[in-house]
Amino acid sequence: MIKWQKNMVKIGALATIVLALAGCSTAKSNGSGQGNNPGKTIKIGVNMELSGSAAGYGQQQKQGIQLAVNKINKAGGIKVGNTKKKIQLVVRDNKTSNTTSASVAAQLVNNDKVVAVVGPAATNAGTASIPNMTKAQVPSVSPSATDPGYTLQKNGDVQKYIFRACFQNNFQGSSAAKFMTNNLKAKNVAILTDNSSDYGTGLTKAFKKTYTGKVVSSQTFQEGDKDFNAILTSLKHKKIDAIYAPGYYSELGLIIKQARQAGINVPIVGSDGMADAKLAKIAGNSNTNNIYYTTPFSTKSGETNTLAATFLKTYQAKYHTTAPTFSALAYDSVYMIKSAIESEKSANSVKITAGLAKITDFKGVTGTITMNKNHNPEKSMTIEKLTDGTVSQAYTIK
Amino acid sequence: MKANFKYNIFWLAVMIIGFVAIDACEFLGIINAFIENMLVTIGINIILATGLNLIIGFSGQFSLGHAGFMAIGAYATGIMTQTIATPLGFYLSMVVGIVIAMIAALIVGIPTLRLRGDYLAIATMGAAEIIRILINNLKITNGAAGLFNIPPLVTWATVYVLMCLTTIVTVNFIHSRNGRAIMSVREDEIAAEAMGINPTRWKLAAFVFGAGTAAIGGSLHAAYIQTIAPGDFNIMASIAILIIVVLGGVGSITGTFVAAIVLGALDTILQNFGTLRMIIYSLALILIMIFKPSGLLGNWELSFKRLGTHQRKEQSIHE
Amino acid sequence: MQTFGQQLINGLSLGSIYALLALGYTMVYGIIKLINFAHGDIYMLGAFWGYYVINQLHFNFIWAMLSAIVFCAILGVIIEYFAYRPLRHSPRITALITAIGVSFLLENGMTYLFTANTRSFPQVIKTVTYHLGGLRISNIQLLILGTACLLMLLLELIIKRTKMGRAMRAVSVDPEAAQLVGINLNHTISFTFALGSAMAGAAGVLIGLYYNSIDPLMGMTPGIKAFVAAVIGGIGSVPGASVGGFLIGLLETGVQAIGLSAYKDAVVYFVLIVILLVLPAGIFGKKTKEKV
Amino acid sequence: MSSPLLTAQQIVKNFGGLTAVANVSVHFDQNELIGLIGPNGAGKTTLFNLLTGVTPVTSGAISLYTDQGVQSLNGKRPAEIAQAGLSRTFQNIRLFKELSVLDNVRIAMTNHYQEGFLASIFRVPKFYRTEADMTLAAQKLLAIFDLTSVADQPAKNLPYGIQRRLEIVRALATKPKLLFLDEPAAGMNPEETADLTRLIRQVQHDFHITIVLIEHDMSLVMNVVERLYVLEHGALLAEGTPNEIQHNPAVIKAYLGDEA
Repeated sequence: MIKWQKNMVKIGALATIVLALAGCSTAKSNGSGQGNNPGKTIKIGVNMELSGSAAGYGQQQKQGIQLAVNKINKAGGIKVGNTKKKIQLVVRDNKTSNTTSASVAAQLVNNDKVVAVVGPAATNAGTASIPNMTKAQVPSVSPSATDPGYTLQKNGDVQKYIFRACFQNNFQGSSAAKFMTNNLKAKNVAILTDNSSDYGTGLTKAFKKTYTGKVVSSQTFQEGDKDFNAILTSLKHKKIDAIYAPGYYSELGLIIKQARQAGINVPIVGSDGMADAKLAKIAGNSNTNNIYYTTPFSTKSGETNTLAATFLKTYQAKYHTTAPTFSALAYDSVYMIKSAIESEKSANSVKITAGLAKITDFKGVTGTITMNKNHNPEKSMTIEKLTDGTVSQAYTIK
Repeated sequence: MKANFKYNIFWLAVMIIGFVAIDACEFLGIINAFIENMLVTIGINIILATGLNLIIGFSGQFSLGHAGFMAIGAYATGIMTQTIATPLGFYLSMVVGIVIAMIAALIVGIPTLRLRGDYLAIATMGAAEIIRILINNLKITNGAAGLFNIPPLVTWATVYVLMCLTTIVTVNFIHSRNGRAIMSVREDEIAAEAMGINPTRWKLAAFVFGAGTAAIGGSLHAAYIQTIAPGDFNIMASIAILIIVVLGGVGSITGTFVAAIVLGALDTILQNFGTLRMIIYSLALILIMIFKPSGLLGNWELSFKRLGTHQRKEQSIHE
Repeated sequence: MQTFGQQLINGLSLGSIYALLALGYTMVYGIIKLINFAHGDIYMLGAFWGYYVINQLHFNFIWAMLSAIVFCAILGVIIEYFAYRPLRHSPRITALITAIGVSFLLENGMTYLFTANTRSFPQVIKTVTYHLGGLRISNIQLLILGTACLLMLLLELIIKRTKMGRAMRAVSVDPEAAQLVGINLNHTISFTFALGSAMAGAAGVLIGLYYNSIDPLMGMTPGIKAFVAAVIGGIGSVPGASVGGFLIGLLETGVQAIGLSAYKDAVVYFVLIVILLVLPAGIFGKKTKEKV
Repeated sequence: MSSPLLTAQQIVKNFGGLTAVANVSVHFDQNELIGLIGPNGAGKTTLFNLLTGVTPVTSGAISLYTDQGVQSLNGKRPAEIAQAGLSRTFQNIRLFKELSVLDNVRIAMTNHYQEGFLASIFRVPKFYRTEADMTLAAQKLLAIFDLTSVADQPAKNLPYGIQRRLEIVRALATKPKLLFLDEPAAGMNPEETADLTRLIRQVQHDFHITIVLIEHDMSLVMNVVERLYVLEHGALLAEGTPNEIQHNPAVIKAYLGDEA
């Protein structure tokens, strides 16, 4: 028994050492705090969903990024002060996993020493990368993280190193609500939400907040669902003037198809996740009537925006399809970084961050962008109408 | 007793040396945020897989719902540390997570644990999915958007210490009357029952214990990654933990360690292969299973006791 | 009433899809007790095969389907030969992990080769919607329903009436004893995989045509649901798989019809657990009691 | 006569339409050695299963006489019945194959050494003491039956005869009042059977327990038992001393009919 007590003392001593060491590791300060600097080239990281459930969207964004980088490099690179430096892309797959996204972010900023990151596509993967981006003082621009809180800290302050190129949900959701009341005169609507990510649920929340008419029915679906007949049949005999369905084109295409086949012909309004030529391909052109969606990027905008026109043309030439919104947003993300480097005359990551925060009247494919204090781009929104599978009309919303 | 104590000190020394080594590497800059991320992921996976190995390897119950209990721990931490953003708050939330996960395991386990083999697997998978869908539709969990900006209350050291603690507790549990009773149920339920061992009770004990450790893993995950969403805890997440257990060797805690480290390192290295990463990963998985069907270590266990068998004789003489 | 009738049609048509997939699961499980996780991915490959032969080689629907059946059957045999056969005497959990590995490989291999983008399936049969007293049903829904029933009968016949079917039943009861009476184990198991995968191939083309949308991950969710269907029906039983499939289809439809779409999967899993508690071997499963 | 230990009154077991055990009444007394014989399919093992709770009885009463009075075993789970003092071996050996011989015995002692969950997890000194006591008791038991040399081996590695012996040791480790042995000599050669005969006598003598034995080997049965029950087609055919049974015409008829 006495021996046992003696040993207890020994354990106690060891435990004290362990705790002291633990303290030592946490007390260690975190580097000098100057961010990453470029070498011969400007290294830009891509933290993207290239496999897993969001891979379809991630791959489209990667295409947009590559298009932008090729174009910049062909013109000699980015002007940093007096020299021109080419961009070197470091593309890494985060598997649509939040844990991996954090790891990819750490690798990009610590090992690859990139000066800026484009991505991730989804809000959750994005927020998982924030701690590592912030620690290394490297900015990231997400082409499609739409949660209003994405660029904000818990106390409401802005996340210093986090930017996005897309609209946040509140703006799109409330715009859709206003549009449905004012333009479509819809008094009774049904809502069909993609319930598998923040995107659909966030838009629905914002929509419900603004919409003044009556929400007759609010139903949800999951990403990967293919059969919506049950929900649509239950809506058929309800008196509804329109359907608000925030989600992505893969599911929305099927909803449109099955709704029209079931004889539901009311307008269906969605969000920029629908803005893809594949929507009409999946739904079938003859079914794609009376479809509206909010989008920052109109394929019609080529008529007024020359940048968009060239983008659409080069994209078509390279990938043989009409450029989807995700590619356009990712394309703009790269150019926003370029613009920040040029205005700050430095490709140091902290400087780029400052440059990104100061972006004003940046001419992009998805519109003229001004970064507001919460790192959300302010740009005009378009609502497109599809008739027989093609854009027949575009409404601009300020 | 003296001999037992010697082994315990030995293990303690191993743990301290491990800690000091990581700490030194961190201090010297050999371990940067990226490697640390990998190590923490491995540590959390070890906690999760050790608990699952107890259920699958030692009690012989095929559970496919581990991620559901992990989710409970993660959300307990995610929600509670929003208001109590202190280390104490974290530990409190972890305890709450463990308790809720254990209660959930009781509710799930009491009816389902009488099922056998694959039927149990599919039932536990269903239960975990029900947990995830509830989280996906609740207000307090912020639905599909999940929780982010969770305060960073966990360092690699916390994960390391908790990994050691859960492993010690689990191994102690296995190497006791309790563990033997659990293994007897795995070996032969009817015979165990004839020896006065209530199979349902012991299966449930292992299941609930495993759920508790899963909750610990979940809490650490939430506080380290600082972002959680229902999608993190789907069927594929349960399968990822199962893969570690089977790859290491069902019934070998040492194997779980080895597999978690091998897979963690593999996953990190494959990060350099872009879109090929998952293809290489799946090929590696198939090949390891074909050439090492009983896992990397089978049911072999690292034991200092066995390394010094002469000491065992000495011990029995003393007794 | 009309809505109810329409929902019944919706449920049956969704159920026929699950049933088609569950048949393949149940056969493979019945014979080597392996949860063939890759089954859903073989279905995906069947759909992609249909997509390519119709688009590139301009096959008509019948040929596309037949060739997909042959393609998937061969694929199933190959997968069994390389990935599962070496593990026949290993713990079953090892084979399960290998099956998961094969599933990952097929999903990610296809993502790598053909990108993760959703594709629209060529509409080789024009959708015609029939109106029957206010109810709508399309020719493709009828086609799927018909095929599911036909394949089920065919399977039942093969298993109950042919020599190979007898061999399959023998192997499923006792592989060792079956070998002793001169049954070639390898051939029988290969045949089972061919048959199961062929059904997945047929399902791939049919469902691709019906929904007009295919992608490399399309097999994941239906695969798991179909497995649940097979378990509910009593895994190993052909009629059980069909009944399970239809049950899940009707259940999902019913839950969505009453406005609980957010909980549709939760309800399915809940019913699964309840059924297993009442009937531990599923609806048509045989109860086995251990002899003491 | 000594006082009764276990009685079964008019127990019936139906499987579907089939009556496996019909109206059987038996009583086993303190420190008695009883044989249960009968042709194959007579319902001997089923009777064991009914008495040990593996299968529930359709009707009838099973009562255990303890110091605290009479206790009904109807509807009790096998584990509870085992804890009440009934232990058994199995016709087709059911050892914990992957576990060591020592562990097989220690598992059977589970209910007699309360360690406490927390004590085992935190390895307080009490845990080591209990564990040492338990191991010592198990080792003593193994020594009595000459199994010390194989204590660390997995049970599956033992030869058949030793496995049978280990099963008996394991059953004894639960400290039973009544031990059921289901064909302990099955598959043994005459020499091993002779050993077993000695063993059973020794167990009864050293442990002061009641032993009920199902056996086909008549030399063994007639040698060791004090009293016999004969079952046929699920019903009790005869009861008596070995001598009485050997001269019972009904039994002779049943056996000759069976073996002819």
